Amino acid sequence: MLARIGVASIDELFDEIPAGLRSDRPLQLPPAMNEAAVSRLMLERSLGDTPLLCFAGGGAYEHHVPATVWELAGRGEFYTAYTPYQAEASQGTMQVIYEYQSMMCQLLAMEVSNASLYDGATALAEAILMAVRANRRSRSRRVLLPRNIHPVYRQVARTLVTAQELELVEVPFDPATGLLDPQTVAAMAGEECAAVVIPQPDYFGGIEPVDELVRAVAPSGALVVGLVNPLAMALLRPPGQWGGAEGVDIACGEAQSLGLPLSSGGPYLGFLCCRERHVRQMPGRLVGRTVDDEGQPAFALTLQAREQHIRRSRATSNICTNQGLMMTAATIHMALMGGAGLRRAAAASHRATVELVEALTSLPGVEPLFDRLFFHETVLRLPLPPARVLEALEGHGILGGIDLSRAYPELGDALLVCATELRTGEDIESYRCALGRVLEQAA
Amino acid sequence: MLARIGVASIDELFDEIPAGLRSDRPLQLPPAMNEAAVSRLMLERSLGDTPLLCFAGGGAYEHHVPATVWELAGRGEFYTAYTPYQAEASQGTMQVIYEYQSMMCQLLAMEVSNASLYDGATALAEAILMAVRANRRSRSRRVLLPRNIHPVYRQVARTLVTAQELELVEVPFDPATGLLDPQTVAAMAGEECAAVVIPQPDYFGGIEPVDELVRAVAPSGALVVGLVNPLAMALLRPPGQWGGAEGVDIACGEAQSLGLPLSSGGPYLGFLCCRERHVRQMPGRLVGRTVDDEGQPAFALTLQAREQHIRRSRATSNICTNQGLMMTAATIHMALMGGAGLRRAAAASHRATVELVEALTSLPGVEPLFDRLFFHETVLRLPLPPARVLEALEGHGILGGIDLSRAYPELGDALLVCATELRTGEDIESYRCALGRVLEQAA
Amino acid sequence: MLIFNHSRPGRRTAAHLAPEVPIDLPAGLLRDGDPPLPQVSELQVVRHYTRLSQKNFSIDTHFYPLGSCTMKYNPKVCGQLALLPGFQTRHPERPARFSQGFLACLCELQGMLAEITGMKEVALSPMAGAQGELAGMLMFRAYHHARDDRERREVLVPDAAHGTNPASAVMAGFQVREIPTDRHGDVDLDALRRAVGPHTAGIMLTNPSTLGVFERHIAEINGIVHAAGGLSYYDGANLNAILGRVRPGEMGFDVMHLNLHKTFATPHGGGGPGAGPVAAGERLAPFLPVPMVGRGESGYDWLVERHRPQSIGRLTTWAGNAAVLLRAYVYLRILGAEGLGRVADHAVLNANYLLAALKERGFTPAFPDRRATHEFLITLKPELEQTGVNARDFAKRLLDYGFHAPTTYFPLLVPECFLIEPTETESREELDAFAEAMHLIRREAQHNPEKLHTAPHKLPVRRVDEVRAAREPDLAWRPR
Amino acid sequence: MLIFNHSRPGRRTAAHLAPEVPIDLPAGLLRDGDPPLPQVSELQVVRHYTRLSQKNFSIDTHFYPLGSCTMKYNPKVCGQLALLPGFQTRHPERPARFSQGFLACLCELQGMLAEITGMKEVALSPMAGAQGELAGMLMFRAYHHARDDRERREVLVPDAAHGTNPASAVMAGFQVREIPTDRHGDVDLDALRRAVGPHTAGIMLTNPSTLGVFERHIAEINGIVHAAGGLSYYDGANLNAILGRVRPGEMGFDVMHLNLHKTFATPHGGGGPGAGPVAAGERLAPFLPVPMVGRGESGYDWLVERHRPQSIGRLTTWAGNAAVLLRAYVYLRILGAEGLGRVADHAVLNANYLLAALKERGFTPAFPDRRATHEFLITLKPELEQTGVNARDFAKRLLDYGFHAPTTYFPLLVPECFLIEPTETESREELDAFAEAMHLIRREAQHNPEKLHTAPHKLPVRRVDEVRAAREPDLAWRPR
Ligand SMILES: Cc1ncc(COP(=O)(O)O)c(C=O)c1O
Ligand SMILES: Cc1ncc(COP(=O)(O)O)c(C=O)c1O
Repeated sequence: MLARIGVASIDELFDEIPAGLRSDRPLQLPPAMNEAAVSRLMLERSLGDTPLLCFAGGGAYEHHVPATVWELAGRGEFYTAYTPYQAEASQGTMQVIYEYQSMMCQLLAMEVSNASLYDGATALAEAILMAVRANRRSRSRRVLLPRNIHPVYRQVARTLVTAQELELVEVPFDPATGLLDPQTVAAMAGEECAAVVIPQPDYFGGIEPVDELVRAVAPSGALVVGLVNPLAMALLRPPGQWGGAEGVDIACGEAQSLGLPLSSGGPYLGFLCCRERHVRQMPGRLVGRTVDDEGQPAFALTLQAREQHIRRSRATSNICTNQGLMMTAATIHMALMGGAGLRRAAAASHRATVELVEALTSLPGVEPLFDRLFFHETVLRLPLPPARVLEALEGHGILGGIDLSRAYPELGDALLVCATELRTGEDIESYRCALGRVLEQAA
Repeated sequence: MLARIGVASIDELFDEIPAGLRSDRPLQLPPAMNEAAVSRLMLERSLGDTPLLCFAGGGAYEHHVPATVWELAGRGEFYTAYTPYQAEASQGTMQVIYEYQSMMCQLLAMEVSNASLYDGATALAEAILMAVRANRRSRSRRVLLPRNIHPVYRQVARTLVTAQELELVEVPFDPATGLLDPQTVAAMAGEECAAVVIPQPDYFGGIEPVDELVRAVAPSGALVVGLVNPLAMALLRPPGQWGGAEGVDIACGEAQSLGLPLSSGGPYLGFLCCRERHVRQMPGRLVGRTVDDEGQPAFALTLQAREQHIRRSRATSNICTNQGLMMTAATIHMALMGGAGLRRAAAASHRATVELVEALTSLPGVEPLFDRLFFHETVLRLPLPPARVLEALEGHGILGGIDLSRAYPELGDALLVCATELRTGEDIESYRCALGRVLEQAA
Repeated sequence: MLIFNHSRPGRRTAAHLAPEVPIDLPAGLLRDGDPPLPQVSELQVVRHYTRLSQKNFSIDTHFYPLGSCTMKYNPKVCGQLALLPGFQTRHPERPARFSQGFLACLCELQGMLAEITGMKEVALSPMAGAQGELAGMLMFRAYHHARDDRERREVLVPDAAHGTNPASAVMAGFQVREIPTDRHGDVDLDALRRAVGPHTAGIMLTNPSTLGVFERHIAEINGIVHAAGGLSYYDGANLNAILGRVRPGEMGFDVMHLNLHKTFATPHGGGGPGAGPVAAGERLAPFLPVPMVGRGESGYDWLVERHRPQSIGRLTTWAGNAAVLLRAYVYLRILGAEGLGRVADHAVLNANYLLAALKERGFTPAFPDRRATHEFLITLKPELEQTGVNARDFAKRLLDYGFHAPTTYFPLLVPECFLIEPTETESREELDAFAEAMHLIRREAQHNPEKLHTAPHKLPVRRVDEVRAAREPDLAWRPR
Repeated sequence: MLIFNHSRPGRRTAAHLAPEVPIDLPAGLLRDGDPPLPQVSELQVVRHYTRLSQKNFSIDTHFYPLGSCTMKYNPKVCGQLALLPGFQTRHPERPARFSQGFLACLCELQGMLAEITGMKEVALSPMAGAQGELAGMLMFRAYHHARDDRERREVLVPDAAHGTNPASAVMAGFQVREIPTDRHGDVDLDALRRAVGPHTAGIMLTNPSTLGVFERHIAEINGIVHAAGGLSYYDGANLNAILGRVRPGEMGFDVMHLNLHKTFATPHGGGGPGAGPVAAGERLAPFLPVPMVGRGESGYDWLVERHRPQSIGRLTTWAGNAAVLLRAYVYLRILGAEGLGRVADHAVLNANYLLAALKERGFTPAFPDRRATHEFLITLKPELEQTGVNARDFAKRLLDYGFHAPTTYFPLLVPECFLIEPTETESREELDAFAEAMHLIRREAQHNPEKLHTAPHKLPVRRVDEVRAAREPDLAWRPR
């Protein structure tokens, strides 16, 4: 091959690199291992940490994922293809995206969905940026962001939007219920404001009065961004129907609960839906149904003038690579589960959490922190600092939830607990026993 | 659908079943579980038993299987297809079979390979039946079967061939070496005999003097059946070359070591190769290369007149369903590893076993039972009954080998140990330490 | 292009190589150089076999109504759980007390299959249906020999039987005597009566028979054979049709096999593997092959020769195709009794529906007065006579329409036949589409028969020359 | 046919349903009925998506020389190990002391990437290249603000840059100023000198540039920008070309990102996911995003805001695309330093070889006097002028020949261009076949241009009407 190129050595192919730039020492990396050795290493690393029975949620949920989902999503033709820029050679991926867009619209009762964003936190940030662009009329750069949204989502939103000189204003929650108060929201939205974010459920698992909240925002002219758990929307009223037929302007969130494993936090799947009238402010990819030269149905990337590869510095976002494979898995998951399957998983998760709360609050000193309905997680007050309790529970093989005392010092010794449809009565009983023992030993 | 058929109920579709035959009670089975619940059950069952570091062989070996093997063999198009009876719709499977046949011929230096048999034991039985058919000239129904072949293989052969009134005559091994003695074999073959089975390596891991053995059989006119570990044949001289260019008539065995997981003993992969002149006595499927109507290369099942679906009671065997998927995996495995990869895995396994023997025989009372070369397993004499030692080793997380005292009482406290290329120096050291402790405690 | 054609000397993937080690063996024992296998990159392997896979029809891609084969969809979860690392890495010589989870599954599977078949005991080890049959025939033999009845050398097999039946009987040392089928598709009872005698070891009966109908004279058949001192074997490969409706043990059969790779969630793998457990009633249970699994005080354990002294012995090195058995176990736990009943109901419903749809379109059932079971036979003799287009041409043309062909020219009794088994997992829309394709092909046969004689036209290859394959066998690539 | 078209009311797979439970929530909160998702069987899902997958070109099936995308083959083992159950079932809130195996991988990966880039520290969390860029731009901003230098509002971006560069700079609140390329494909230094000033926050440089050449003035560029008080960012998406040859940190860059989904074993997934770790030198390291991983006395632990007070903060909810990071870790352990060097050597060898093969066949390099790096540009302007067949037609016709098209019409500076990146994992035979196909297509262009204007002809669809897609957007199926 060198002869055909007309060089004597591979080194010669690098002759345009100025001498002064070349690295003067070889890379210092661990020596190469063969596949067998690295397999053993990784197996040991993955098994080194004892398994824990999971009662933690907080944005990442252990649901059942049918075996079929990843057997199909894991096909080489899906996961070793590129972004479908070459339409004719990518009809498989494109149709999957179109079906994903369609299913998300059905699930959330929205009109348009993009083909994915990185994760829930960045989807929220993009939704906020989009809302401000879409509400140019209001000329405001203020956005209301409730305090009962995932604390890291709020941090990510801040990191991503403040450079563009948006102002994020925190909306307090009612300390008795953990919920947003429509009157407070109405008042805050009343002062010049481009958009309001409304979660469902909120970070504490609470079911928000979304109808009242949407109606409270309406007079201000601010756009409404719904931040939702899409699985919950199989049971609860979807954002497209909040506050009347009109619903929210934008819906966004994290779709990990639609067929993605916990996987230490990623890759997950950010989603973003909107009303048709806002589509030109949508970030990310869109696939449209069209025809080919012979009039047969075909799919194509479309409205690309919003995107960085066409619009460069005037694009709606810098996103390019997204979460395509996760979107594929979620599409297959939704198709397999159907509406009934998702609804039942949601309902069973709710039910398990009701039972969990009953079981745990039967212990002395453990009580619900908020008085309101919840979806599949909620906050308990403990008689001890949650960090201590969680550490002791881990000794019993239980991941007992999420300590809220750092993110929400005002809540005291608060623990966020979650049970999905996978938590059986026995699991809940194990948790109750372990917690009982932990509290006794501490007493 | 019922209306179109013209019945009122599904029950009516069963109306031809005479009333007296119908079952009068519903099936008593455990209640249906959903996928999530059965997944949890199976995970618990699969994890319930502590993992053991494996030094057992005896016909099933823990080798590394590249991740690619099963990612490809596990594609739905391979594993949900039927036997390729409909040629045009099965070219994928057929070409894989043709490539498998070719690779087995290359590896074993044989001329023809079938498309698989159930496992090593039944492959041996089929090879014996085939040899007797192929050696009709000899008119003998006596076959020499060495005692240093896997004891269960011998049992299976007995179960399968004695009904057809073949006589299996046991050939003793030399107690000092565990090997066959060419002179003994020559003498036994000399008395009227249709075929002789020669193992390489033998059940004890010993490397047999195959050239001498083949030459010893030659004068008798008996056919030679080589029973081999195909991975060993990447290092040792293959059966097609034993005793000169001519080699054996039939080669058979178990190909689990070509990319198949241990999987509790199955499904594995029986293989059978032969000389061209014996092909019409071959049991099992064969694929041939041919052309289609346009003269393009194509593949087809061929010489089917040997098989039960054509020949019925006069078929060479009753085999129908075989081990197609395992054959696919083995083909991919051989392609990935190449000759060099297989040879190196074989060589490293040999090396590891040499080190294992050195390490273990450094302990007092542990010594090699046989004086001869071995491939990747061998027999040690222990100072205690192997059953006791093995049980104690399991407490240290080690599967220490196979107790030979039941199958070969004449060997005393004999243990068959094996190390593949996956056993590291540390693994071997763990075994040595554990065995040291076990022996001390017993002393 | 063969994988060998991609080979270039020295090409290899380092990650697949164990370290090079010194070899202390004498050169005379070693082979000359590496075996001449392909030398290709991992990418070449992936691309080659991925593309090959795409040339196949399969359940995951096509409707596959191959009669007698039960090409149904098997839930993916069954395979996934059978391959859990704890099962997959288990060495077969691992002792029972460290294998309780695995043995529990096998033991419960034995019990569930006994319940389903109405038999007393089940042995799981046979690795396919044919091996199950062989086990059954060896059990016939062992039973008669145990009673010192050595003259029973003949096994009766209906002429419609699957080829494995006579072949298995012969492997077990019997002679085979064919029993004809009457014109309704049932066994000819008079012929059977004439055939039995003191030489009769027993009968092998497939039900539903390969003609796609339920054998209506089972009680009489078993009566005749038993009265003659023979035993009766039930070929249970077609169990899909009778689950929860009849139990062979209750119908008087002595022993049977099941094909787990048809009824119980193992896809066919392009040829296998399968599993063919044998189930036996009171009389024959002691002769079942070992190993089996039992449950004692210290947990589950293997039952071997010393526990079952009358056993015919071993057919497999270990417990048979273990992963296939685990699949079946998962499948049964998912379905439960009700789900299993639905399998049979829908298998039979789909077959009868498709038969009705084809009849409406003028196709000719082989047994017009019979119900379909899980499958049915049509004959294309009228089409052949009218257009010159035969069953083979129809079959090849169906491929162009995106359907795998039904089983053709089997059983041999019916000319130009299609044995069609839609299975319970196909949708009504798929059945309608198939019937419609048959109709369109017949139209083509009338107007353009040539197109059918040369079909298929849209597959990776045109019609394959099988005659040449047999006349000039090219069975392996060889380096030039 | 959409999956929705297979839907029939009430069709479902029981095994996927959680038990029906009573719901204690007020009806007003609940949605009316189940969401209208498809109601299909598992088989229908399997067949539908299996068939869809077969409509894709992919690395596993086709040569995919898409410039700027590094469509190389990634060892299957990387994915398999990243998905080991212990990793896959780990909840992200699981505490560090129970996650030592996972954190060890991340910590070592940080170290290896720092070594490869010649940077001081690495943060792994950005979820794609664009997010890495954004992190880098936010770090520019944080650095200048930390020095109370608030007037630096401008980021310089060469005109050949990938679209994400200007878009990321804008998202970080900067204005973008384009710097032209000179006719040899290097940055125009005079223009750069004119552009810098007290308003300059820094420059974003892609190297090798998207023109497929190594930027020869890196030392001067960094000198000019740094002298003006600006910072320099290295877009490391094309790292495949320089591994082991140069290190951006040693070349004077302050911060950079890497695309793990190009260079480090994550296939592109039909659009993602990826990972875009950021690596920073001395000056900018304190500003890296959190979380990072550190190793202390009690083992590995997360480094968060309180450990890294100057951090720009969080870009991700947890540690980013963890499974992608594990893939990269496995890949690096398999390759080691030598293997990584081979990656770059063969990527560059293959590109130069293919360029030579195309030149021999008369195709026109965009920069004839330059070496190819891991990719190169040709222009089909002569072919367009001679035959009326444009780059798009060539691209579509390549699909018929079984090759994915190179990147077309990018970068915008070169007319009718193909950006061709063969990658290190393709064989010489594949490169020869591609060059030959290009040659044959040019011949077709001369004799039958119409065939090319209407290509592709052998794909699941003919040429797709993208104009209509944009003019009449149909973005979601709706029930009628
Ligand atoms: C009726 C019948 N009996 C027996 C068999 C033989 O089973 P196997 O192929 O598993 O050996 C089959 C299937 O092939 C069959 O359809
Ligand atoms: C040169 C260059 N920079 C940046 C990017 C953006 O990376 P990503 O798509 O991961 O956001 C890409 C690739 O798409 C690229 O090629």
